[in-house]
Amino acid sequence: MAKHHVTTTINGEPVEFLCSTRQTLLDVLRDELNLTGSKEGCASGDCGACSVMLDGRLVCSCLVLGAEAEGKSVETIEGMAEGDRLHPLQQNFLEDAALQCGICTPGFLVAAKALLERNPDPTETEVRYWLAGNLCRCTGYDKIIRAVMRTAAEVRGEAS
Amino acid sequence: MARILLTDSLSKQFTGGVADFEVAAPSVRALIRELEERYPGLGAQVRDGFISVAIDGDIHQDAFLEELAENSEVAFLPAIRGG
Amino acid sequence: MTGEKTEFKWVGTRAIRPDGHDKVTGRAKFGSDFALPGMLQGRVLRSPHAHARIRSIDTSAAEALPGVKGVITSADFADQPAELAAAGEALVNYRDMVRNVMAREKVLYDGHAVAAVAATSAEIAEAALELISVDYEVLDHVIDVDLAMEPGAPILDEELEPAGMEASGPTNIAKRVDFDLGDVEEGFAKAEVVLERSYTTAAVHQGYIEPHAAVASVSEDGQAQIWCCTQGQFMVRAYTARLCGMETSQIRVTPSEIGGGFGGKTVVYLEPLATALSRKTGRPVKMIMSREEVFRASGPTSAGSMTYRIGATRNGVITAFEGTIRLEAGAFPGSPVQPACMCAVAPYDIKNVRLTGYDVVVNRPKVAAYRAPGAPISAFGAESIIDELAKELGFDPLQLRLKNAAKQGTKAAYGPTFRRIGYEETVEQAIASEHYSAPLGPNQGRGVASGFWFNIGGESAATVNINEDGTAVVVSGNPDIGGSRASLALMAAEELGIDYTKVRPIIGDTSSVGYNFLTGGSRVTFATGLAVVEAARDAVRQMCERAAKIWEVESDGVIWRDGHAVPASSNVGDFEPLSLADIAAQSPKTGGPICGHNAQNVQGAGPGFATHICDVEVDPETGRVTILRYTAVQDVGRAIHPSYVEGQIQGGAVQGIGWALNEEYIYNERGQLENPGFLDYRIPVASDLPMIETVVVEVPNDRHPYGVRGVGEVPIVPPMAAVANAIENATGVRMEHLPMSPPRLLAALDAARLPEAAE
Amino acid sequence: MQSVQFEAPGTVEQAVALLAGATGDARVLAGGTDLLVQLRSHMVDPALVVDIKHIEETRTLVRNADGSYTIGSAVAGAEAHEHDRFAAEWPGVMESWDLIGSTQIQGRASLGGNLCNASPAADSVPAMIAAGMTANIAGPGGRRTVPVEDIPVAPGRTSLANGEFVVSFNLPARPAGGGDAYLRLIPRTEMDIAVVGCGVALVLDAGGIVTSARVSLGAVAPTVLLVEDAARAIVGTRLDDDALAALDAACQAACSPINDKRGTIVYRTQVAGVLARRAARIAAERAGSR
Repeated sequence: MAKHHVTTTINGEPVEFLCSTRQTLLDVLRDELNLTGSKEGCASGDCGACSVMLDGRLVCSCLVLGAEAEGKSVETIEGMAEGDRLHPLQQNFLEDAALQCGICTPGFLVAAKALLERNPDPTETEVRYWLAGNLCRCTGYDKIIRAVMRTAAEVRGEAS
Repeated sequence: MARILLTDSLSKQFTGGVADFEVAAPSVRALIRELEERYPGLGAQVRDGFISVAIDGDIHQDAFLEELAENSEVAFLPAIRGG
Repeated sequence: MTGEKTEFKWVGTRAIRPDGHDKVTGRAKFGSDFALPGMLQGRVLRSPHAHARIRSIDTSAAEALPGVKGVITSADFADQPAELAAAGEALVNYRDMVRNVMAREKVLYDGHAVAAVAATSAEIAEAALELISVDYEVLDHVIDVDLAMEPGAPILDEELEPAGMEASGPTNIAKRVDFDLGDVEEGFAKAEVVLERSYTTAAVHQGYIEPHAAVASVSEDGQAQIWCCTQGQFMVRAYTARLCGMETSQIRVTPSEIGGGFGGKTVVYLEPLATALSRKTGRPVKMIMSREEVFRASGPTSAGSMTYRIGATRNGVITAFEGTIRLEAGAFPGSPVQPACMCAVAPYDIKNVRLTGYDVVVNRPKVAAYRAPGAPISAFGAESIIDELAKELGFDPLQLRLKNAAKQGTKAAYGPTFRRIGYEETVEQAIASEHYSAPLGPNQGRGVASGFWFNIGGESAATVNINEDGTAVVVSGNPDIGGSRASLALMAAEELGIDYTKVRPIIGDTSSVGYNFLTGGSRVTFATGLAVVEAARDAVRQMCERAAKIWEVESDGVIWRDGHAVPASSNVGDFEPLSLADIAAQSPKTGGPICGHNAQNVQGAGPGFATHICDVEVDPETGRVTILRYTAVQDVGRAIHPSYVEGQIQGGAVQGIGWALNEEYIYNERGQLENPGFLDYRIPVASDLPMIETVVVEVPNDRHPYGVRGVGEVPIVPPMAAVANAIENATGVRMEHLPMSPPRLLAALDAARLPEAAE
Repeated sequence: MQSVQFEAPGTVEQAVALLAGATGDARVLAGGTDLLVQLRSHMVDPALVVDIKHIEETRTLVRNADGSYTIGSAVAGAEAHEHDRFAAEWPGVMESWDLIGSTQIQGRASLGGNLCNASPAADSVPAMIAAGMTANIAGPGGRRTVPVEDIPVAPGRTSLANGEFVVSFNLPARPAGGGDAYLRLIPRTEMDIAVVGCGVALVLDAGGIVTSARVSLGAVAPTVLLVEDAARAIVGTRLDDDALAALDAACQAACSPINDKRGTIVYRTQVAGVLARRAARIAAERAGSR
């Protein structure tokens, strides 16, 4: 059957693409738009490596059809830094060694950014539960949680 | 004389159960020749099999060219790799 | 070698990793991120049966589907003789390997590859798989190691000849190994307390977040390029060349960024298939495993079953240890049973030890290396029985370990005599920690356990190229799985005396750097690091020679200090120091490019030891366990990049916690894997855990210029017993089987509460 | 595997017409957190997918004048959280919804989807049943309203007729002295399917006596259960130890679970009683705190 013609905004830019019904937003981002920063770890919403913002809400892009993105705004890891300036979370992930292999990192960053935009002063428990849908097998999460907490404190203007 | 330690599996296969003995050899290469002489097959196994050699406690990936001190302890172990 | 320097400018700092920006912006290219023009998508048809004979395969309908460009089966791979090669921990046999990448006479596990398709889209390739018809004769299967050893068990390979033992007929036992130290009978005769226990552990998966992926492109002249996520590009090249009947020089393998491996990417699955499909279709072929395929068809580690006996005097001297360890190899021989035996009680000075191991084939995926292969399994039992012994003797469990600790001069159960090791230090630091004496609440308990891993060196090659502007490129050959580029660059910067940011570490493809053994065995910072240090020193030697030429003095009149060539003494002359940049700028006049190089088979990896402390709380009504607090103490030799050292320790500990509590392969009665996904294969999530406290002990390895020991594997060895010991401390119930999931623990708690009901 | 038609109608009538007119399997897409997994793993092979999120009625959560709620079937948990009173008035329903998957899933997963996926382990369903929720169904024959517990009939199967779908839910006004709670047992802290789930809603009088109760259990039978014996065990009591023991026993007696990868018969049965006791206590605390 004919493909769907979908008009969206991705990382602030107007984007049009064609997709079949079966293609997920993740498939579209990676295979059609060459935005490979969002990763496929499971294709079932269990690992969070494909996390993106869809109309301001954190979702797994593997659980959204490409066709559903019609008229919506999508933000991916590729839109997180502003020009050559990293987002504070990105900077602190680097400084705090909050990544080892790095495959889960884009998903964690997108999810953590969504958290801090809603809750600028999360407790450790809140950070851990918010990020429970993002699997990391390398770090044991310790340095990721610390980097998010430190960023929150910095953004609030508290000395870390 | 270097003190040679074999695993149980190697000693069963090649030395009739002798697992701890002494050999005069200035290097592992010479030791292998000596072992082959004394226990046919053992030298070849140590040279070509998947064997790690521990000389005075240090595990070598391949010790063929290593020199041996007068009282070196040489243990032959299954090859160690890892994840 | 150590002690040359104890003050460092770069080593020991927490520099930002060179590949970091690409990884926080999504720019880094991982296995499945690579694409080529005209690329086809490949998919694999996998067996739904645990054990079946393949009568025939008909691919004609699939081949006829529009968009399908090629189909391969085992007929596309020449058979291989039985010949051993090293792959991670396991020794692989090419006869087995060719059968594992594509089943021949039989399928041996649920998920075993039987055919593969390349098509113009993934949807077409998946549709084509449904059109391949395989005629199977389903056979009885066996999944469990103990059942597989019983007489009358279904036999996987009628021709299997067990090594190290006599067999009276067909068997699933591939090998028996024995390790003996002293005289165990005499040791038990001296013992005043003897305990005997049995333990089992479930098969668990490495659980890397990135599924396997490969792109292969074979040109008409037979040259192949492969891009893939792997722990060893040279391993991929060697195995693919062998299985596809190509010469090594014809294949160029470029490793992508790798999204975790933990040993699971030390073998090939997709690469030979993609290469064969590309050769057949004349187009590049990309293949990616789904998460389900990762679980069903890529290497977990063994399930294990063990029986131990331990004897000790009342004053706490362990006099004897005896054990039998049975490990599942999966469909083909090669479980890590040897290191399991060798590591079981390696932290202890026990004069009389006897360990027997069995390598057993079962209808599961062939095991692959997983972080300290074998050691976590055997240590779970050993560290549990030692805990029971401490209780029996009335000893503090760490004091009992300290009393029996292996140290310099101890003869290890696996043969050699230890040089300087740091085990005692880890126990002492654990005892001294605030954690160890912190109060506990109701239903809470504390457990400790220790662990050991050998660490390895191995073949390593590196080049340090000095650039004309005074910067340097370090080329080495190990995929960076957890920050190794940072540690290599730190050591190179230290040697060259230039800023860390002026050193750019690159991982070469198989055609641009000398051979490197794969990333595994905790070897990269140690062994490849040593090659990088030596290559940097080679570059420094060359730069001193260049300075000598510039100054018109003898080359031994120049030494290197803080990034500058300086006269060795005032006798040489009075010259202004020449910076690395000065020398580099003049290199065309003084002899051309400056390229330091080193290649060696690195020896002398220092053994690693760790001691962990774990606090748990047990819900007595549901059997759920919460990890309250966790401390890992480890001797790392020297931490080149402390953050990544801590990260390795934390990550290893958490993988062990998952292994302890919930991870397991669950099979149905037909031998099919029931939980091939992250939903029901339950790796720990962020909310399951506390912070993982680390105590880094530094007892330098004198075989490395900076004292490095391997770090990555030891931390997965202690956690399972630490958790089990903590549960026992909280509840009085001893868990002898992994995982200690809520249903299992509640059943054990109930049995203890109502002993009559359990009978 | 066939090609799939995708439609995103703007009205209930259009959706019904599409669903009723489909040749072959037609699937309703709300949050998609189950459907997309089933599509990807080839568990379903529909000819038509109807995205109902462009229908206003499925997307709104309103508190009516009488204190009751009308909840669109495609409203996501994260959206419900943003309502100023809903989570405070029906904490059990909200927490059951919150437990469906991760933050990412929360941005998508809907009550309608969780119910109509018809999993016996669906987290929100025991809480919805305990709260006495009903579903507003639209279909070719018009509209009807049925209790939530009447919709799932077997694992993966509902009582919805061809062309029907759930448009919205009715949640009664929280009674004076009412409280609800949902608890589930999972091996980890997040990201698992319930091994057992239990929803309790009850009303206390001024003297702390339970005057009415509804108890519902998930993952212990082919469908989520409304356990009337369990409610009877605590009505008229102050939730003393004897009443809780009777509640525990009634819940255990109602269980007919299976052994599977997530739990055993013995474990599920035993834990159903434990969770019922704990959920009842929490519901009573919430009722008493008003």
